[in-house]
Amino acid sequence: MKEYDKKQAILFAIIFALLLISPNISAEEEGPNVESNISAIDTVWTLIAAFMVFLMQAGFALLEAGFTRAKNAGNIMMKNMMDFSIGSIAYFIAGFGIMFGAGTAFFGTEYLMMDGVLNTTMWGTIPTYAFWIFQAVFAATAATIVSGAMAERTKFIGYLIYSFFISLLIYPMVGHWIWGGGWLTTGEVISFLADNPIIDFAGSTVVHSVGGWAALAGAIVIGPRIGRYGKDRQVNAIPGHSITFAILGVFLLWFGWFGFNAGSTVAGTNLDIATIAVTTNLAAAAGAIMAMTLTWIKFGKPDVGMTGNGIIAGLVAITAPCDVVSPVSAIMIGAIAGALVVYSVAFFDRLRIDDPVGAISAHGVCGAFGTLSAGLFAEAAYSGGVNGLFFGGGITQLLAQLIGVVSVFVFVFTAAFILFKVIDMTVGLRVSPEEELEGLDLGEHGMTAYPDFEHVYNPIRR
Amino acid sequence: MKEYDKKQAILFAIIFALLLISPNISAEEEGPNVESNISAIDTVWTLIAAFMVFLMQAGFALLEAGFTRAKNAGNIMMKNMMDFSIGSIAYFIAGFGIMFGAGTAFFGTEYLMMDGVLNTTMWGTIPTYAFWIFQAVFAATAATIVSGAMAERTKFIGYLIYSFFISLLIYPMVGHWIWGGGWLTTGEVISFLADNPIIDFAGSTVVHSVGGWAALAGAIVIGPRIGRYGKDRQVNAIPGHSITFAILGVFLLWFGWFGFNAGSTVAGTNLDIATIAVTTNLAAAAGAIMAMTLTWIKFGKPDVGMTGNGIIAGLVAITAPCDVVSPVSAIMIGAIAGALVVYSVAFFDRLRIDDPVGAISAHGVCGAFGTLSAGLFAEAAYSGGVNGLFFGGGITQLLAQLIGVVSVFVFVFTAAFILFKVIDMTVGLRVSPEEELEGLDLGEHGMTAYPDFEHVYNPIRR
Amino acid sequence: MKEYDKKQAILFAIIFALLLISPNISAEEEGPNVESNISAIDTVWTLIAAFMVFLMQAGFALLEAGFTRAKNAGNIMMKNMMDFSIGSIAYFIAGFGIMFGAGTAFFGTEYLMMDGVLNTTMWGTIPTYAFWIFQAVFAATAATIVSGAMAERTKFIGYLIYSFFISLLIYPMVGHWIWGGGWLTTGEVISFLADNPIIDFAGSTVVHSVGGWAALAGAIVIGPRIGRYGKDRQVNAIPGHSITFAILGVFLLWFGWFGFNAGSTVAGTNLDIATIAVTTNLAAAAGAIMAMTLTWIKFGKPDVGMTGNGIIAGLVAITAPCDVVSPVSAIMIGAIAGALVVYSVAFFDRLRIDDPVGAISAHGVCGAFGTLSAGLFAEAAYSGGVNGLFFGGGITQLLAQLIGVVSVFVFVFTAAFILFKVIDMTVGLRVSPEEELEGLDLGEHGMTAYPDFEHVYNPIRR
Amino acid sequence: MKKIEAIIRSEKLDEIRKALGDIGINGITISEVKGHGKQKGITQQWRGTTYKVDLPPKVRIETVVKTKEVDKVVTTIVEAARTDNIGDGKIFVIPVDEAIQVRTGETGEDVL
Amino acid sequence: MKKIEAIIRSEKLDEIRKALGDIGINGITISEVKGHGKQKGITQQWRGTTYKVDLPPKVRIETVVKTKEVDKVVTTIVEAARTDNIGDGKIFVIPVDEAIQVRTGETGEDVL
Amino acid sequence: MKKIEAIIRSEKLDEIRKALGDIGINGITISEVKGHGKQKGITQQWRGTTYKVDLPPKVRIETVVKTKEVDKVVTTIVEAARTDNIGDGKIFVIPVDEAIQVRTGETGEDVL
Ligand SMILES: Nc1ncnc2c1ncn2[C@@H]1O[C@H](COP(=O)(O)OP(=O)(O)O)[C@@H](O)[C@H]1O
Ligand SMILES: Nc1ncnc2c1ncn2[C@@H]1O[C@H](COP(=O)(O)OP(=O)(O)O)[C@@H](O)[C@H]1O
Ligand SMILES: Nc1ncnc2c1ncn2[C@@H]1O[C@H](COP(=O)(O)OP(=O)(O)O)[C@@H](O)[C@H]1O
Repeated sequence: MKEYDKKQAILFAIIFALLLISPNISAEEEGPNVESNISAIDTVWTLIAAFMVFLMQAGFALLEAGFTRAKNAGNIMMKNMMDFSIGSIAYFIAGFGIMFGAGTAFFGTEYLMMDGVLNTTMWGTIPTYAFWIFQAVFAATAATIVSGAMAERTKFIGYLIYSFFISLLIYPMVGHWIWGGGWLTTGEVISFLADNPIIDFAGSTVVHSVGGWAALAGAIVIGPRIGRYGKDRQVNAIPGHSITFAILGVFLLWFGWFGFNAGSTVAGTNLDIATIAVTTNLAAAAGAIMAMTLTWIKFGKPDVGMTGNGIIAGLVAITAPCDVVSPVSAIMIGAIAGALVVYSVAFFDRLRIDDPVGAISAHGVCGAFGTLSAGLFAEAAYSGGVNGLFFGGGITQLLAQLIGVVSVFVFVFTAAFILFKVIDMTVGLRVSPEEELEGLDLGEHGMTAYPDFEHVYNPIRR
Repeated sequence: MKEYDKKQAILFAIIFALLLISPNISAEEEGPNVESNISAIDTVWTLIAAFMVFLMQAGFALLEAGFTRAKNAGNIMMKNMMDFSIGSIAYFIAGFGIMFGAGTAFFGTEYLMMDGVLNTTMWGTIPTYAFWIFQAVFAATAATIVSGAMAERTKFIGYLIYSFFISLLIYPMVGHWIWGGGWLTTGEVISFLADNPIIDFAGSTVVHSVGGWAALAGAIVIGPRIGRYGKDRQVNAIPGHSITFAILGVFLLWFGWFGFNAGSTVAGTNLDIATIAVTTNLAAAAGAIMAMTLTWIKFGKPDVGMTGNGIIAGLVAITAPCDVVSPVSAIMIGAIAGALVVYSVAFFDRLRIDDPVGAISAHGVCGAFGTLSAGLFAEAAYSGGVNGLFFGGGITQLLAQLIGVVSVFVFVFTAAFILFKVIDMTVGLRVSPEEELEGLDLGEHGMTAYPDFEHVYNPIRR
Repeated sequence: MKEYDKKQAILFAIIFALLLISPNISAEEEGPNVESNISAIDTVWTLIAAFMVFLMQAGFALLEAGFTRAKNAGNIMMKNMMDFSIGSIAYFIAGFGIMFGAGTAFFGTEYLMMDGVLNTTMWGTIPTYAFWIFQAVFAATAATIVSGAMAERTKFIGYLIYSFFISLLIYPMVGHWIWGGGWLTTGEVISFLADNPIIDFAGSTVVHSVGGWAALAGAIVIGPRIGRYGKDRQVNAIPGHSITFAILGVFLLWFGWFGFNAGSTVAGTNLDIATIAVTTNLAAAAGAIMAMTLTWIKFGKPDVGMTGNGIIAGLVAITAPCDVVSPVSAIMIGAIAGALVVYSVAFFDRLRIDDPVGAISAHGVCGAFGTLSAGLFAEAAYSGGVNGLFFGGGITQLLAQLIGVVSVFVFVFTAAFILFKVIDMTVGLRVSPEEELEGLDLGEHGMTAYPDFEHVYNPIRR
Repeated sequence: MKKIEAIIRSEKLDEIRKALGDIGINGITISEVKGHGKQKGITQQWRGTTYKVDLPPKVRIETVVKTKEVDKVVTTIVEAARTDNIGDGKIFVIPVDEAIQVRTGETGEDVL
Repeated sequence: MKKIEAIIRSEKLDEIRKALGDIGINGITISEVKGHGKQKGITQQWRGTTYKVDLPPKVRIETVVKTKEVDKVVTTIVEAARTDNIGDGKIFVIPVDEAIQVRTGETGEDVL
Repeated sequence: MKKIEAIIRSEKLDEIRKALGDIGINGITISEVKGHGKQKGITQQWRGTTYKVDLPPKVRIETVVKTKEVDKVVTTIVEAARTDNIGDGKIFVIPVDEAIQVRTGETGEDVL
């Protein structure tokens, strides 16, 4: 080996070493390396999580169908297919751009039709398209929540129009505020928020409260189902047609939620995903136990449907703080949510706001509570800095959370209210009383869901 | 440090650098490294995708059961368990070898009982067994498609025999032609194909058309269900017994399809998986919207079951071109498929070919269209070279696609036709009219699916 | 370039090279590297597998609900939600610590409330929390098995208490013996086992037999359902209310089982996961074929429900040996299990032990057989050393397996028997005959599962 | 004693039961039936094929009453069940020879 | 007026309805029943246990007709329902005192 | 001929059928009904709201028998159906003019 060779060799080794040490330079041209594997791991993780979140659509469909009457089951399955389909297209056209595009503090203005994103990445590691599909299934989740609260009386065409606009505009705007670099995480509007950006890891507010408050507006505008409320605070039960479908829906939702929360790292190389899976699971379990216990005490027997709602409540609540709280706190948060949903369902019935599946309570109320709970239970060891009120952090973070909760409520409720009113005044929001009595399957789709079975005429239950 | 040491060090660094740069040498002996991680990522991805595709079996089972009458539900669930079970064994014995083994241009002749594949890999990175399970669930998909088209009248024993042979022979042969290095991607038979191999990324033709055309042969040989067609082109509706099960099936299929298409990279390190997930999703959504709209226009009300078919149609069509077209093209392809399925279902009814779930239309027709669409919509930016007719590539690729579509149709239809005829002439393909009227659950399995419910005698609907 | 520089460069290259070659040193401080990617891959794999196993809860719920009468469906869904919820909390409090904590040969004594495990790892690569969630879903599987065997007559409060204790104590103790470094894999009690530790890769014994033997104790203590057995060995059929739900449950279980077995590597970088997926799948398929064939011969028609049981049997049996046997052996094991379950179900009915879903046979008996089968079919090429009886290894390993099977049976049966007796004598284990006749949905939860459908009074079938 | 069989719209069941309760009729038996008199069928669709369901579901109320109560009961049902549209239903009066109460074995009009 | 109750095979329902329509009988009520006369049960199996369902499902057609039409209606049903096998069913003729049309309140044979 | 309509507890069906078989009654028709006499409803709950299902499900057994057998049949049913609790059910005896066996076209008491 000549000196010349030696020098070359040394040079080579140096370059190579540098290459590996500052890996960002290398990725594209160099073929496989540690960095490209990180990309792959993060992409695989994000995609699988997205697929799991997609399956929540089936969960929502079954929960809603199971909790309502057989005569509307076909309409409910149809709504759940279509809100996802229409939402996907709307989110592709402009929703994603409004949410994640650069723009103003209130909405983004990039990515129309996802133009030019091929071969670009987001957050450094995953392809923009991987991020899109993950966000698209989130958008569809927000949209589908409303379906349940307005079930058994909403005109199908009206529901389609609503679906389009929540996925195109309302959800993306809120998303922009919190996840897209908008005003709730910067100081542009309220400077306090610059130092204390709202924490909403996987979307208790961005997704669930948005869905929940839109559901509230919808349920108010459309009014209760025929026979739901009698005189003098009389609430009549309208039992659902299949508890088996409903609880299968709960299981599918719980399954998908692991993708929803842990997937929100959009990085499998972020090992927080393990802690998030644990907090998510424990909050759901605690929500179930609490809802079961409370219904047992209140009504004398443990209620199956409400226990299912307790699980959803726990999951919704832990969604915001899932990566900033300890597992023990997650149990607390889940349990409180499980209690909240029981009382909240009764509360809205008191107000004669008819929500057949409890969506307003589970997603709106528990979503708000979950967001606040990040300000209460956050612990530096988990959050990487922020402490909540109960862990010596004072009320600073809680305040930020509260600002987020309130502003999202005001915006979404107002926007959805206007949207539903406009739909009502144009194509119409509610089917005729005759159609409602005979079932939307017949009226909207000319079909019956279970033609081989003898049906019972179910009188309103008092 | 002496000169000697220095030399050694340099040598060492060089070797090491070389080792990393030409990574194929290293994998086995060296312990974990970038390459072994690539293997792991690809294997994890391929396996999870395979598991998701497995779940499509449940989707197919529910779709078929939901779209048919309660009196046959047990038989349908049984067929779906057994075609997967028998198919798995048949594909293990020889199917895989016929498909992927070296051999002739028409079939492979290796891998009998998967002998000797332990610790071998395929495509450089994943264990052969990982590839096998991924391919086995694909084979089972092709097999199970036929079940729906022949539902409510096929003798169980005949169905089992069919299952065995499609998984052992028919499907693997077509697979060999397109994915196993057979004549449709080499120039052995038609030299033109050597330069323009057929594009069928995830199997619109290999899987879905094979299933669809076998279904066509089966439906023709077995004839329509009693009462399905009246005089003078009269088509009588035979509504399915549970739209809820059927649409749950659609959701499970959609979920599994992400694994089907994106998983077909058999490599999580191939970041095209993100684009594929997006094109897959958008095509399904567009299929739903188009089928819904068309039924709304044609029949006055949006049809739930047909919208579900529209989703399947979109998914089937995008399967071939999912990695060579843009998301916008995917929307087009899905929409066209959604329209096709509506007209195709009506068309086959005109021909008095009775297909209770629309499998021939959704898988056969839309599979053919999807394969052709790769020749229409391919874009170099996505496909890495090939452009379709609409993107300036002329008709070259379209021609290749057409050759593939036609030859697979001719082979599968003929082979399946013979198979069903032989079954018919030996063990019998169709149950007796009495058994058909009273239901296959009773006749074939001595059971009823829902003994706790009062059933309605459903007269044929006109 | 001066000599000095050269020397530095060489030094640098050496250090760097060493760094990569002995990777254990680097992980924490260095930022992303091969090792951290291994952690990520293993964590992603373990978590996704855990989520899939979670979905088995839905599978168990549907299998049980489908195999029993409509009047108990709500209660069954409720039990399945609650055993997972309560089990999660119990396993969090102390179950995991008893199972995996250091301690005695019989139980561990660490990890109370999972205190202090944040940022720790297990097996070197995955976060302790990732391991916890994977183990928690396993614990819940053992717990839920019992539900089916005691269905349609167990008091809800009694079931909750049982759930808590099996997840807190009984299951974790057995787990400790085999997976937690307890006496069945060390020589502390029987020195023979030090050299021949019992093989139970994914838990045929740890999970399934534990569930199955507890189910046996429960079914004995609680007694058969009213009308199940007549005089003179008369066994009356009590058909389930929905074969569609039941077989959907089977599909979900099969899907989840891929996570159960392959996930048990808790490492995606262990490419054995591919072989495990294959053995798992083939055993299930063989179980189905065998159970179908046998029922066809025995009863004249192939039985749908029992074929579903055959799949479960095959899956349970392959769980222990899934990574030590060849695919061909897996087919054998699955087939034997599929036969076993058919005869075992008949056997327990002969003993008048009433098990509505066949859980004792599928999980207890086939779990024991599966554990033994590792001692029969193990092959060094797969197991990395051990050969079973049929592959020239003699009876050594079989003996170890037998010791495991017997000791777990004795312990679990006794402990569960005592637990159920105590529950029976305190809060009561069985509902009143009136409640049983009218259905537990009404008695325990004040509801009916399908209020929109006309129900048939199903007399006991002879 | 007479058995009054009324075949009515499902939606009217609650109202009729209330009306019967108000005039002191407690014993009733209800079953789901299908049928048609002069009412036309409903058109439905299934995956692209339309068809008529010409046996719309109805509810049948049966109540055995004392002979002297028949008119009152019939009038009450007619009033409660009427919507003046086709499909309102029919009422049939059928003679009953005897009624027996299982619990006590008693017979006669008093057990009703 | 008479009520004709025919308990028949489900598969024969369409045919009978058509036959009744042809002789001008429109008002019918249909319900699902189970029962047995001299017909034997069907043997079924469930996860390894066989059992007899000795109450095969049947359809009951009820039609109230003018007394003078009874024979014609019975003959029509018998012809349409007959397969000459065990399980063909039975027909019962039951006296009806009165029929009332809810929509109009009209009574008598003309409302049928 | 008389038709005996017994509305009984579902759980008692097996016993009654056996008892009827023992005294030689084979032809029966069974249907699912709901109803109430003096029995109170069952309280249920659904996601936090309680309600009364005041139409508990019952089974109706109908058997047309020779007039001279009526008493025996009624007594048999009463004995088998009785639990001495509210909700045991009622039996009605209704005149039947004619019975026809579809398979043979035969009429009269002998076809029962
Ligand atoms: N002659 C009859 N015999 C038996 N049932 C009848 C008769 N006429 C009517 N019904 C029953 O009464 C129901 C309502 O009848 P009706 O109000 O006359 O219908 P429409 O308004 O179409 O004439 C029908 O669905 C049928 O079940
Ligand atoms: N005496 C009877 N009383 C009431 N219902 C009867 C009587 N005899 C027969 N049935 C009803 O008629 C149906 C058919 O009876 P039938 O044709 O006599 O049966 P089989 O052919 O077995 O004798 C039975 O399922 C039953 O519902
Ligand atoms: N007068 C009646 N007319 C018609 N059906 C009746 C009458 N009385 C009772 N029934 C039927 O008999 C069933 C049982 O009645 P019964 O035993 O009297 O109930 P209870 O014990 O509450 O009085 C009721 O559910 C109802 O279907």
